[in-house]
Amino acid sequence: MAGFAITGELLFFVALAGLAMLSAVGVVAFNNAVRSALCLVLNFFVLAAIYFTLNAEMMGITQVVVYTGAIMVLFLFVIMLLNIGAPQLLSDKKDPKTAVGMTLGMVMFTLVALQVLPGLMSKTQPGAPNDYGSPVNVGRALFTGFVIPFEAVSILLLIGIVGSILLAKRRF
Amino acid sequence: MDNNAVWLIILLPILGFLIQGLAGPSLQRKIGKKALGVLAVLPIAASFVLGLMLTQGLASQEHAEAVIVSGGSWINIMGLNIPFEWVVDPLSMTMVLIITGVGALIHLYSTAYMAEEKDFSRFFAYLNLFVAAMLVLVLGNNLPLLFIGWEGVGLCSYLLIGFWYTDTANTKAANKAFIVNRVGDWSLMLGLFLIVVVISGANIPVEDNRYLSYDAMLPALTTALKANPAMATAIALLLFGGAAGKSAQFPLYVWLPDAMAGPTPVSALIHAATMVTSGVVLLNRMNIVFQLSPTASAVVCAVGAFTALFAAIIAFGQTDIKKVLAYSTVSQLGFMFIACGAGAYWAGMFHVTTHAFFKALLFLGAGAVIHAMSHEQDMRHYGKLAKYLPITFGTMMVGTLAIAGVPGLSGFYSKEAILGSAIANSHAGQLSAISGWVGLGVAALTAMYMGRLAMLTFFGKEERWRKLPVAEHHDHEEGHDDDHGHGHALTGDHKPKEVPVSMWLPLVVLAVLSAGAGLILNEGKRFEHWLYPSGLSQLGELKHEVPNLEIYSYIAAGLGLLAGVLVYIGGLPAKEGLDETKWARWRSAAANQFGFDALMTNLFAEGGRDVAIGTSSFLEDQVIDGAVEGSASGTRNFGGWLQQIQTGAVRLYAMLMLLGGVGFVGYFLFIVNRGGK
Amino acid sequence: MSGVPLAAYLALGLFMFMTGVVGVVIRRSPIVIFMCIELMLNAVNLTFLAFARYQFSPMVAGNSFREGQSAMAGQMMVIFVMAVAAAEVAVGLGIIMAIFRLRENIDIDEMNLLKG
Amino acid sequence: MNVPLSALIWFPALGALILQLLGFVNKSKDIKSIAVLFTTVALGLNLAVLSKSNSGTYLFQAVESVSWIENLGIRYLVGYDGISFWLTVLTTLMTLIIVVATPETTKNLRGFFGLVLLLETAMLGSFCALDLVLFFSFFELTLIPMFFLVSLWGGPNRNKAAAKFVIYTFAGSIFMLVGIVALALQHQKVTGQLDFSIINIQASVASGKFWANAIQAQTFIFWALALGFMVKTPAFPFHSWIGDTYAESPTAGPILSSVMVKMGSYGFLRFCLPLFPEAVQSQAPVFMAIATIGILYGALVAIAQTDMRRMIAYSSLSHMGFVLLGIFSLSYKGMIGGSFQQFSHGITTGLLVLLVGYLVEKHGTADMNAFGGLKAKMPLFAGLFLLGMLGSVGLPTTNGFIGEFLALMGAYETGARGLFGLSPGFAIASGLGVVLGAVYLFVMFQKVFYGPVKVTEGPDWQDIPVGKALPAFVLVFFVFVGGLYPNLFFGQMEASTQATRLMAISEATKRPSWKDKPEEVTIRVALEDPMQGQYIRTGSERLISSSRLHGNVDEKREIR
Repeated sequence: MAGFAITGELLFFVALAGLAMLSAVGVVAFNNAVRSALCLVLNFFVLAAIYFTLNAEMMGITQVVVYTGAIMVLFLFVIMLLNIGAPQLLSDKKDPKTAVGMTLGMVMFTLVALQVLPGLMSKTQPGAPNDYGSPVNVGRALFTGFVIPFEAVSILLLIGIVGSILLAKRRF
Repeated sequence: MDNNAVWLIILLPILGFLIQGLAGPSLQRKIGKKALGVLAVLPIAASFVLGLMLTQGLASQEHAEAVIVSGGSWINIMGLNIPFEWVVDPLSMTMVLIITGVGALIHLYSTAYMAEEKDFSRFFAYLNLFVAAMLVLVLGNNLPLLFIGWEGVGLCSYLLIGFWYTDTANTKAANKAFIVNRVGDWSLMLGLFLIVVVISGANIPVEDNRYLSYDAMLPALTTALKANPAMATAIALLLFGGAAGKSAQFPLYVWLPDAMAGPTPVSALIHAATMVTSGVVLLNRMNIVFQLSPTASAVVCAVGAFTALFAAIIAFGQTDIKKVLAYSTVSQLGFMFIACGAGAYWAGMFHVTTHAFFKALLFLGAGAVIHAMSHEQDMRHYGKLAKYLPITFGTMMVGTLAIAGVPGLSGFYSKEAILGSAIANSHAGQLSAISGWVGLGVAALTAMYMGRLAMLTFFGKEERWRKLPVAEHHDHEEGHDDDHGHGHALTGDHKPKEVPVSMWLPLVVLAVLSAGAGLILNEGKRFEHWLYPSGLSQLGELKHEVPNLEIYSYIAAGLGLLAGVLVYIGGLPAKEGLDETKWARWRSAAANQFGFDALMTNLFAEGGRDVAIGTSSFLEDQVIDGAVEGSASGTRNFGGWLQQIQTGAVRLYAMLMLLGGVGFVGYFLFIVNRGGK
Repeated sequence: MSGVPLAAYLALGLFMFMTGVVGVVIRRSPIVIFMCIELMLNAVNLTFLAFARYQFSPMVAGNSFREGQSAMAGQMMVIFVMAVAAAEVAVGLGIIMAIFRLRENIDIDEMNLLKG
Repeated sequence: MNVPLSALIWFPALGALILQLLGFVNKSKDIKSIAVLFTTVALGLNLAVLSKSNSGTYLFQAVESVSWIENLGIRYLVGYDGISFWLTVLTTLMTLIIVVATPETTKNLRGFFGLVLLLETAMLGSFCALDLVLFFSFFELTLIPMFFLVSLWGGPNRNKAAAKFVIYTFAGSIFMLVGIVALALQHQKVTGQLDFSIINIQASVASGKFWANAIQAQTFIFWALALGFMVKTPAFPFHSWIGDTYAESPTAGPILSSVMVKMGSYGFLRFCLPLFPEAVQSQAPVFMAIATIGILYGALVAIAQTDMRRMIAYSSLSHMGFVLLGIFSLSYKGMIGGSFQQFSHGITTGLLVLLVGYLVEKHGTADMNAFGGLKAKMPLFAGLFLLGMLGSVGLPTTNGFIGEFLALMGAYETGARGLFGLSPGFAIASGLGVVLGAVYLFVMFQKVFYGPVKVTEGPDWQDIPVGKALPAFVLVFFVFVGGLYPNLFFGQMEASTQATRLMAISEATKRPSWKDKPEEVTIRVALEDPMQGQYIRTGSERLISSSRLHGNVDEKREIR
């Protein structure tokens, strides 16, 4: 446990992590879809903050813009459109699947955590340079070494746009 | 005479076939049936003339030596060479003369007999092809060439029996002939194979790999078989199996009586004079093999004698004039095989020759009678025809007396030769002598049923067809183009007319030959010396001197004829055909071949078809295809069962995925990791 | 500079991921299931970034990566995941809309067109 | 003219492509003319390639080798020898016949001819491929066009027939693929080189090193390949696809199939015999039994059929039995007879199917009970049918006789000498198949052409026009050419057949090899019989005349 000490940073992280965990549980636990969505928004914000603690500024910004700004708005929009305010529509009946699913989830968590995490506890010092997440560096990487995947993703997005328009049209 | 003329002998009939077959229908329209008929007869006659000239050349030599005319190669691979090659020797030339001579007469006869037939050219095409195939059979210098002719005549016989193909019975008879013949061919083919195996297995050099050519094969085969007599028996029996099929020996004779469904000239040419004798030709060619195997010779004798007797008895039960002659043919063929079995191959050939004359005569005469009687073949409706058909009557009587063995006519000499050598020789052991004595009895029977035939047809107390109903309107003169003559039944008011000259001329010629040929050929053993100039010297001297045999023969022929005349002089015995007399049961049994044909039909035709249908519907459809279809439907069912898991509930899928994930992770983290440590 | 162990980030990622998985299994609303999928994707993103920051390895594969690029590769993956997620959400929500229009109901248990 | 072999192989496929692209040609008559042109050119190319053939050698000729998948040792390796010589001719000839005989009224003629041409390429490729993977690719490529030909242009049960054909054949091929891979791995094990070229593998086999420590494996790999070929041939009991395929295909189907089944028997000759000598020797009795059962069983089942095409299908089983019988007799006569029978079966079956197809086209049925007395109305048709039938029953002077005769003789000879554990019983029983062959064909002929005329109404009951009968005339011509002058065919086959035979039966180091130097190529004596431990000298062996060989001829070895 060398190099492991309770520092301010750690406390800050624990606070953020707790918030993220709570909001994640909230997404699953709330019966009302709107509440779930709001929990998810909170979760995304917190994650963006955590990205900043990892010095990945660019990613943090993108997280806010793309997820909370675009995707979550889309979610809320759909919820509104479908008028899923009526709780009976989406409220879940009690179901054995709930218990089984939760148990399995916990088993899986325990399994992986016990096996993977202990070995990595000692790793507290970052390896990457501090400015690795700056927009400059990310942009340079994106347009040099990763330009082909980047372009491929742009095509994917285009297809996604076309597809969603096609799906949204009333008559085919 | 250049021996290459032998090519012409074969090619002329083929040319005739091509003319008739390809251009026949249009020629028929342009130049008419008469001219077409001449075109059909000419090639055969020309071949006959050529054959005569070659024979002349051969006979002028002191010792007639076989000349081999070689042509191109047919099958030529490493280790086996089968060329097109023809042999000109006494045996082949004798057969050539019979085939083309009798053939030409029959062709001539047919031009009139078939004059009203629409498919005139088709008939002559088949007939010419038949002659060609027969010539290949006898002239070919190797067994595969013989086999070409062998199957070729089978094919022509099939086509000619089924000539009037709209009648299902005819075509079934044709099929039967072809298929039964094929059974014999199968045996012959195996014989061929065995010959090759025996020669090559004994390391005997064969000049130029001509393993199956007589001149190269026979010496080698003799050497090989002397070392291995068991093989001689095997080869001989296989060859005899082929001969029995073609020459209608028991039990493969069943096709011949049915083959009478064809036009009568066909019966004369194919089923009496030439094709059925090819078995005897084969045995003559391959006589060395039989000489080396007394066992096989004994079998040949026994089968020949049994067939002769069996067929003679059946002949008594027949009322169809052609069927009587058909069984008589089978019976006479039995005689020829007795001769071959006894080692007197020349006697067999002698009988082939005389039989060709008188049996062709009898068939053509029967054809004339049938022609005169509106295609009625049942002797029970004949009687007292002698006065209506004087020429037919006269010539047929010559034939009848010849086959009955009346001294001075040809049949007497050839039978005499057969019986004499069979009784005197011990080559085939006791069996040959027994066969000889049986043959003597059969000779008496022959005289008797031929007497019956003559009495029923030409003599008697009444003209029995007068009892038939009178036709409401008779239009005999319109011909029978469409119905092939079957539509005009014999009626009570029928007036038989003598046949035209082109039909009675062949009868007269054949009658002269039947009467005189025996005496001339037998003079000073001329025929034997012609066929076997040096004898079968290496195989021992042949005896055929039996004391008093001539007297026995006189008695047999005389008694037989007398019995036939006495029983049937009054025409049909009152009760013939009815089953009240003590003989009726026997007669109907004989008419049915003692159930043998029915047995064979049930066993092989019906039984075979049942087996085939059973195989097809059970083994093929249920078991073999069933296994395939079953595996297909089994897969489908298994898939259907698996399908039930696919509930379509997405969350269940997710759950199962999670379960799988847990299992997977658990397996790797605990089991594999542990194991690794 | 940081006293936070790598394991802490990974633990958070794992927890969020498992929460998402459980959500997918136990919820019936397709929209919520979608949200849970987003949750899982974000957990993965977090893991990527954590490794990018801590596991600085000089070389990844082949010669096409310059030193230090493994850190960039992690971020790149995150960007691509986000792009894919955006596309996925756009299409997925479109499908949900289409289904809703068709059936007036979006209970996932009643969608069993996949039933064999 | 020097035409590369690949030009021949790929030309039909190119033609198929061009035919699809010529969109402006719409009249079915024009489409047919173009297809006839392509197939004629293909036949011409074939003859041009073969005109350079050297009949004295058993080495592959016109060999082309291009690297294909280098890492795995797979090459595009094609060439021909005496065994594939006539099969390529059969392929191009029969394809031309099919295209000429296809009526212009066929729907979607363009697609139809495209598939036929594609199939031609696949078949030619199979007969010329010398790389196992390349062979397998062509072998499987035949399935695709055939599937669509049956399933789009077939009879009422076409879908089932097409699926059965493809799945059945494919199931057999799977084993073959396993065998091919195993063979290549064995080659790697022995020489360190992964190689699918049969020339290299056989060279290793000939030296005796290849199977030195893998006799067990040899039998297994042999059977894996043999299974694939048996399904294709078809050999009893893997034949049940053939009835459905013949009965439900368009007329072109069975004709193509009658060429395609040769890929099975060809596979035995090309791959099984040279590559698995010990296994072939030990399994020969099994295959002789299979062949004999196939001959008799096929004939027996054919007797019970009422559908003419189904009957011809089972007769194919019977006739291909003779091919197998000849090949596995491992005697020279038998093998050359079997090879010849391949060719003659293609011709006679093609002829019969063509004629039955004409009846089906006019009357929509091939049920023999629906017809009767056709001879009176259609004499020319009946005559052609009779000639085809005579070829099929193996009447002497037709090509059917030569093949059956030599195959039976070879089988009898090996059996009588007791080599390879064979007995003459196989040949004797198979001979009965010749008798049964006459039964079903003649009974069918009697039902359809003889007897009273059953149906007289309609304008269709007229004779086949001479123009339509033209393909049939060509085939009849070949029936008699094969029967009267078989040497024409034997000349090309002899060297390769004998070499293949010696590859299978000689002792390890005495085997000929496809890697022999051209100047050393000799064919040893015909009756040489290594199994007996001596060379039989009969004074009759004929070496292939030395003028036809490269260089000088070895004197025949003599052990006395």
